[in-house]
Amino acid sequence: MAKAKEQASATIDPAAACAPEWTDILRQMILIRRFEEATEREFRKGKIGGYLHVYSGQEAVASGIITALQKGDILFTGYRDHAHAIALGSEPRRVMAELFGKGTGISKGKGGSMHLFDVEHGFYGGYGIVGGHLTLAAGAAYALRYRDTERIAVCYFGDGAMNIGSFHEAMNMAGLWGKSGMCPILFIIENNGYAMGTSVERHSALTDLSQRVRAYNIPTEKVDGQDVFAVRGVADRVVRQIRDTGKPYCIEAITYRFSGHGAADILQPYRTKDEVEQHRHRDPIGILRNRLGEICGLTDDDVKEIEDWASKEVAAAVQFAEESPQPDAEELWRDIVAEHGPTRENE
Amino acid sequence: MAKAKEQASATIDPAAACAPEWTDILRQMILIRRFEEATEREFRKGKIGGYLHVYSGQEAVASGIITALQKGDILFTGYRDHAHAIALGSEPRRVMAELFGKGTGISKGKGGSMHLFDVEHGFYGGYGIVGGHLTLAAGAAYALRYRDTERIAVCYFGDGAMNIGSFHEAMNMAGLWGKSGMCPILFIIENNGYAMGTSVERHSALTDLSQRVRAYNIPTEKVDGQDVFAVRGVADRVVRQIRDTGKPYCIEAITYRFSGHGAADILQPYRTKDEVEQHRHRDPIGILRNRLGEICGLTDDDVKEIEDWASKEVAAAVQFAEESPQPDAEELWRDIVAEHGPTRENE
Amino acid sequence: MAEKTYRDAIRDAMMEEMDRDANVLIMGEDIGVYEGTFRITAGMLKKYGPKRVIDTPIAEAGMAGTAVGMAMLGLRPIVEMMTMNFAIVAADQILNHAAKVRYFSGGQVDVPMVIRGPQGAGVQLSAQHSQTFESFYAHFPGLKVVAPATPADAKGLLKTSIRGRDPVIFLESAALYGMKGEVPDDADFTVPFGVSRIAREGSDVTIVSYSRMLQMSLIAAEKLAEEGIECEVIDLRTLRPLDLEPAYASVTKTHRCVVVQEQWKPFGAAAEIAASITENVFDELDAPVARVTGEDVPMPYARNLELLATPHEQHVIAAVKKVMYANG
Amino acid sequence: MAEKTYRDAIRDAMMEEMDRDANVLIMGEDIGVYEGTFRITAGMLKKYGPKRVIDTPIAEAGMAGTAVGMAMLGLRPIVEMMTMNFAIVAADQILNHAAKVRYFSGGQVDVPMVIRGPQGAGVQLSAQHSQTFESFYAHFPGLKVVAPATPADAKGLLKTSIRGRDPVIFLESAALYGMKGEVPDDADFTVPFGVSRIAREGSDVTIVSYSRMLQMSLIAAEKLAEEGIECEVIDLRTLRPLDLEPAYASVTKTHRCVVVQEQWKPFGAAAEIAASITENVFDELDAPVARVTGEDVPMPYARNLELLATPHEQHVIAAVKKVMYANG
Ligand SMILES: Cc1ncc(C[n+]2csc(CCOP(=O)(O)OP(=O)(O)O)c2C)c(N)n1
Ligand SMILES: Cc1ncc(C[n+]2csc(CCOP(=O)(O)OP(=O)(O)O)c2C)c(N)n1
Ligand SMILES: [Mg+2]
Ligand SMILES: [Mg+2]
Repeated sequence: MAKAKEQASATIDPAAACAPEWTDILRQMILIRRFEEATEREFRKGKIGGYLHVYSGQEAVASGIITALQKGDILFTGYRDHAHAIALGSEPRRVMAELFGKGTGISKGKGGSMHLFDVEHGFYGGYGIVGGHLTLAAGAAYALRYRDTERIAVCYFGDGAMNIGSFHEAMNMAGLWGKSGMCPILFIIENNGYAMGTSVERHSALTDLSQRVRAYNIPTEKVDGQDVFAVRGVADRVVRQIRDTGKPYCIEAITYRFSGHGAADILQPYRTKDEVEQHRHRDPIGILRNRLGEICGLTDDDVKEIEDWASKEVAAAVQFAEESPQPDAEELWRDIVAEHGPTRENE
Repeated sequence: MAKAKEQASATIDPAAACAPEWTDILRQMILIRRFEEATEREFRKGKIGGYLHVYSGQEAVASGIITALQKGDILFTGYRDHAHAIALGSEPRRVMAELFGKGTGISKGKGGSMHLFDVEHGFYGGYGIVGGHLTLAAGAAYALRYRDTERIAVCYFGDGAMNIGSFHEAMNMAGLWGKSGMCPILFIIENNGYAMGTSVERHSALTDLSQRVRAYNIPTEKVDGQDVFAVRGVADRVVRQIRDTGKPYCIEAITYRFSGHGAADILQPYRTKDEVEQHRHRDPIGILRNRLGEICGLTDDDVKEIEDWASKEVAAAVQFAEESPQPDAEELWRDIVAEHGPTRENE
Repeated sequence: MAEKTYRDAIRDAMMEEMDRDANVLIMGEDIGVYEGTFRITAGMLKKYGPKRVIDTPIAEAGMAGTAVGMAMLGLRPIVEMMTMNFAIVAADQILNHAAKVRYFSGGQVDVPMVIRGPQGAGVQLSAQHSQTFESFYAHFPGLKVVAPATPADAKGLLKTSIRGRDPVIFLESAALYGMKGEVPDDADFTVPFGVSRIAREGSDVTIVSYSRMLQMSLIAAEKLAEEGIECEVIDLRTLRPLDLEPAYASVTKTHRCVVVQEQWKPFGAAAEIAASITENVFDELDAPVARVTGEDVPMPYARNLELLATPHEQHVIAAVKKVMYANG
Repeated sequence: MAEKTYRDAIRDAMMEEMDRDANVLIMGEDIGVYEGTFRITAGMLKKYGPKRVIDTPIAEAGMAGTAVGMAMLGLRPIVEMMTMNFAIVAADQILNHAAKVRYFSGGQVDVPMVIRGPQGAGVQLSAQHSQTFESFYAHFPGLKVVAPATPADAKGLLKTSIRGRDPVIFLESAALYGMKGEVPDDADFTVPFGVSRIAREGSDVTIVSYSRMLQMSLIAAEKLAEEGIECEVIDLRTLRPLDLEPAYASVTKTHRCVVVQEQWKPFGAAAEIAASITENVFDELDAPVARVTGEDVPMPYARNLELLATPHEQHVIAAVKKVMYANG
């Protein structure tokens, strides 16, 4: 991590460290944390069904990258996708309504937790087959450049997704297309150390994951995924570079998931309580909060104000979801093929 | 190639260079060449159907490795598989009969050129889906060690096969299993510069193919695939190592295909006649023959004798194939599931 | 006999066969340390060790393909797919390799392997995690396709699968894992492939089904019995080989038939079953064979929509009345 | 009108659409420099350049998956599979992604893409290279499945596929590439999905088929006509959507029906067609719908066995006589 740390400080101008933006990022990360805590509560109450994968502990990886993007940029990720939607600007209440399976949800209640979509904010999903979305993202990046836009694509995936064939095919094609500047994409490895209950050491022959990406001629670097300053620092530089060159780049964010893999992962036989405790000392929200406290004089009251705001936001989201109607029965037959849906011009 | 060359001479004891074995290897390579020439003739005559992929120009890659194996070792490869069968000891006439679709063929005429099998000689096929056989080979290697045998598996594949997902999954699993000595397998990249009409530069983001294999924590080295001394030298060392450790190893053999990709590849718009000519100067048979001439006094008459023998062998094989009966109609219904076939004990 | 859940019956079958034959091993994602997302493999790593209980990376094609290679060399691998939805990633290894290598090798290899895992709608798993695959696999010669409806069949058919010499697609119903039933203790209890069973006798209408839909059909049959309609319910157990003789015999008696599946209707398993029954006992039929199926839509997440997308008892009841021309 | 081969009709459709819409592009293995193994794409790289005619690595999942992403962003990618057998490697990208993303996104994206390539038995291509996939894909809601039997339909249906907003599986018959037929020149000539056509009128027996088997059925029909048996031959053109109305109408006239497919019989397309016809016009049928299919075996290499494995005119003729109870 040392190397990553340096880079971080190297890339962040201390003066900028107190820009109001950082407080906004703290707000966002706290909002995401509160949101995820609420989803776990509502799942236990039976208000949320299916599979539920929360992001607690990894907030800096979403916020550090996504706040560095521009309007028009697009994002793909897996099923652990609530944070990405919120960071991109989706309304928390419509995300919560989606998890409640309500017609007011951002995917009309038809996708659920694993399939959040908000195209208007650049969120192209939300996929449940591990690694399946990487090829989609590479193709989307090609399309952005094919139309001579400045837009870029961002594709998040987990450490475990790196072992499936579609990861390999997507990476090689992105590397090839990048040679002619036709693949402006930022790949983000959310390396939280585990694929469900299988540690990186047990699922990856080569445990240095960025090293694996070099096999595709795609430049890569590691970053401390708990330090949003570090993540954002790398993102600012790399996003600019991708936009300029049309070539892919990969960031391996070393992070940790505080909750179970999914809501059903109670026992967590693959890790010790102690290990989780250790990592909680490096809570990305705590790290940012302390940094802003030390350098910029952020007070406990300021933080309290943010936390109250976040709690209210989330409570309102839950209430909205609760009170929203179920999807109309006709929705069952809509959106299967074009005829069933409203006609829409391709962008 | 320089590095590979050194290694070769480094690993081959000059004294051994004139062992009669080398003349046998020359015989084998000439036999394979004559055999492939015959298959191309018979294909044009319409005696051989389907797809036909010949090995001319790559003989040293099959002979240099396979002659280093022991009885009991097993081999998997793709559809360009005639040479491997012959080098493993399959009867040329039964291989030719298979290509003729006759009941005397090594796969009873049911597999054809792409699906040669000769389990008795350790040949486990013969597969038509690019890259599809790599996972099979990795599993077979696991099985060999699971039963505490000393046997190893060898898996050949082309440069183009490295871009498909099953390559990636097989390599990572082999790398993982190798950590506990449970995957005694030798991967051979037959890098002949092209996947059908697509050059390595155009199909692989990173053109240094061995470098790609390092992403799986599998040691790799390049060898001059036109120099059977070099190939055999590496093979002797590496095969021993795999047998001892139960860990995978990969050899990238730089070679060249003299004929078209398949019998239908007449125009070859992807390469110039001149390029092919250049490579013909490095004919693996010529290289071995000259070496034996210079160092061991092999005469033109000796070579003539070998060539006549090979031609006779191949002519006899063609005649045998020609005269063999078609498979019985009942064969259509045999070998679909076990009930339909003769009961056989698993080994 | 002992009361067992469908889940425990599957685990017992695997462990008994692993005790019996050292060539049997199991691999899958999170089946060892994690003990399985559905806990089917709980305790197995501890008992058999990592050489025989292999935690794999997320690589379904790798799992299925390495299993084919192991099987060709005489092992008897069991591959657990976390859910069968993920096995689509391994389709080439299953359909182009496992199913065909015996044939194109001219019979030089056996391929004794089992790919097993849960399929079907759960509760709000949405479109990528709620599919059923019996027709998908049963179309391919070289495979065997099993879909047990009871704990006893789950155990007996899985043991037959493991002891066999061919690739078997063993389709479990996640919704049945908790279901209890009598299971023979005999360590050599097996259920043969291609032998359908009469799950309920009746004289008015023949219902043909398998897996979870068989259980639902039995419930519907009980309700219909209260109205004086006696259904004969036939459990196919295996889709390939497919034994329809009992169905033909039953239809010869009832002259009416309903086929029940969870799959989408178009090109689903019920089409083959209905077409074969019609081909074979056309003159016995007093009404066209009716199909009860899931709705032809990707599975939605919202619970109200999901309930509309899946077949229920009332659909079976309505179909039975339809073939009796007894509707409304 | 002009005489064109099925091959040229496909190329014309693609080039006309690429001329018409800059969002249309094509990718595949060896379609550019090599000009395509079946030469469908000959000349396209030179005309449109590497940005629109993309030679890909051997990565079918990558091809299909990147196409989905391109389509979601408004391009109209055409993916050429060297043969559809290789598309099995991309099954997850097609079945779990292309077919479902519109639905689970709540209709936020269109997925205008075409996956096209040849399928079916050639001459001695053996088990991994001789398969047909219409029932495989047509089972999945969200896809459209096309199987043209003539050059005109190949062109008109492909143009409809490219102009549409959904993922289309366009199944070509390699055996028909050289077949000639009249093709309208009109650059806006298209053929709608879900509209079957009567390829031959007749009053005695209805034959339902598509793609190459439709052509074979027409030859059989001519031979039967010599014996005074007039068959009505219906070309389905698309399997999803599936338009059986003309078949129902025809059976109402002929009271006899034969369905012809190249696929393996179990769980093949003919099962759905036969089951639907029986469900809808049961009372009109004087005989059970008969199915003519390939033999239920992996395709053998040997020519004599291959000929035994595939359906031929005489099988259609025998089936027609069977449903007429005119055998032997
Ligand atoms: C192809 C496939 N196989 C298995 C699964 C089941 N599954 C869902 S998440 C997961 C673990 C993924 O781990 P990782 O990629 O590291 O992401 P993380 O959950 O840690 O964010 C698995 C095995 C799946 N969804 N898709
Ligand atoms: C999955 C798949 N895609 C495409 C093909 C068609 N195909 C057969 S051989 C080949 C080229 C393979 O090149 P390479 O791996 O370098 O082997 P080589 O032919 O050069 O020995 C292709 C594309 C196939 N058989 N399987
Ligand atoms: Mg992870
Ligand atoms: Mg090659």
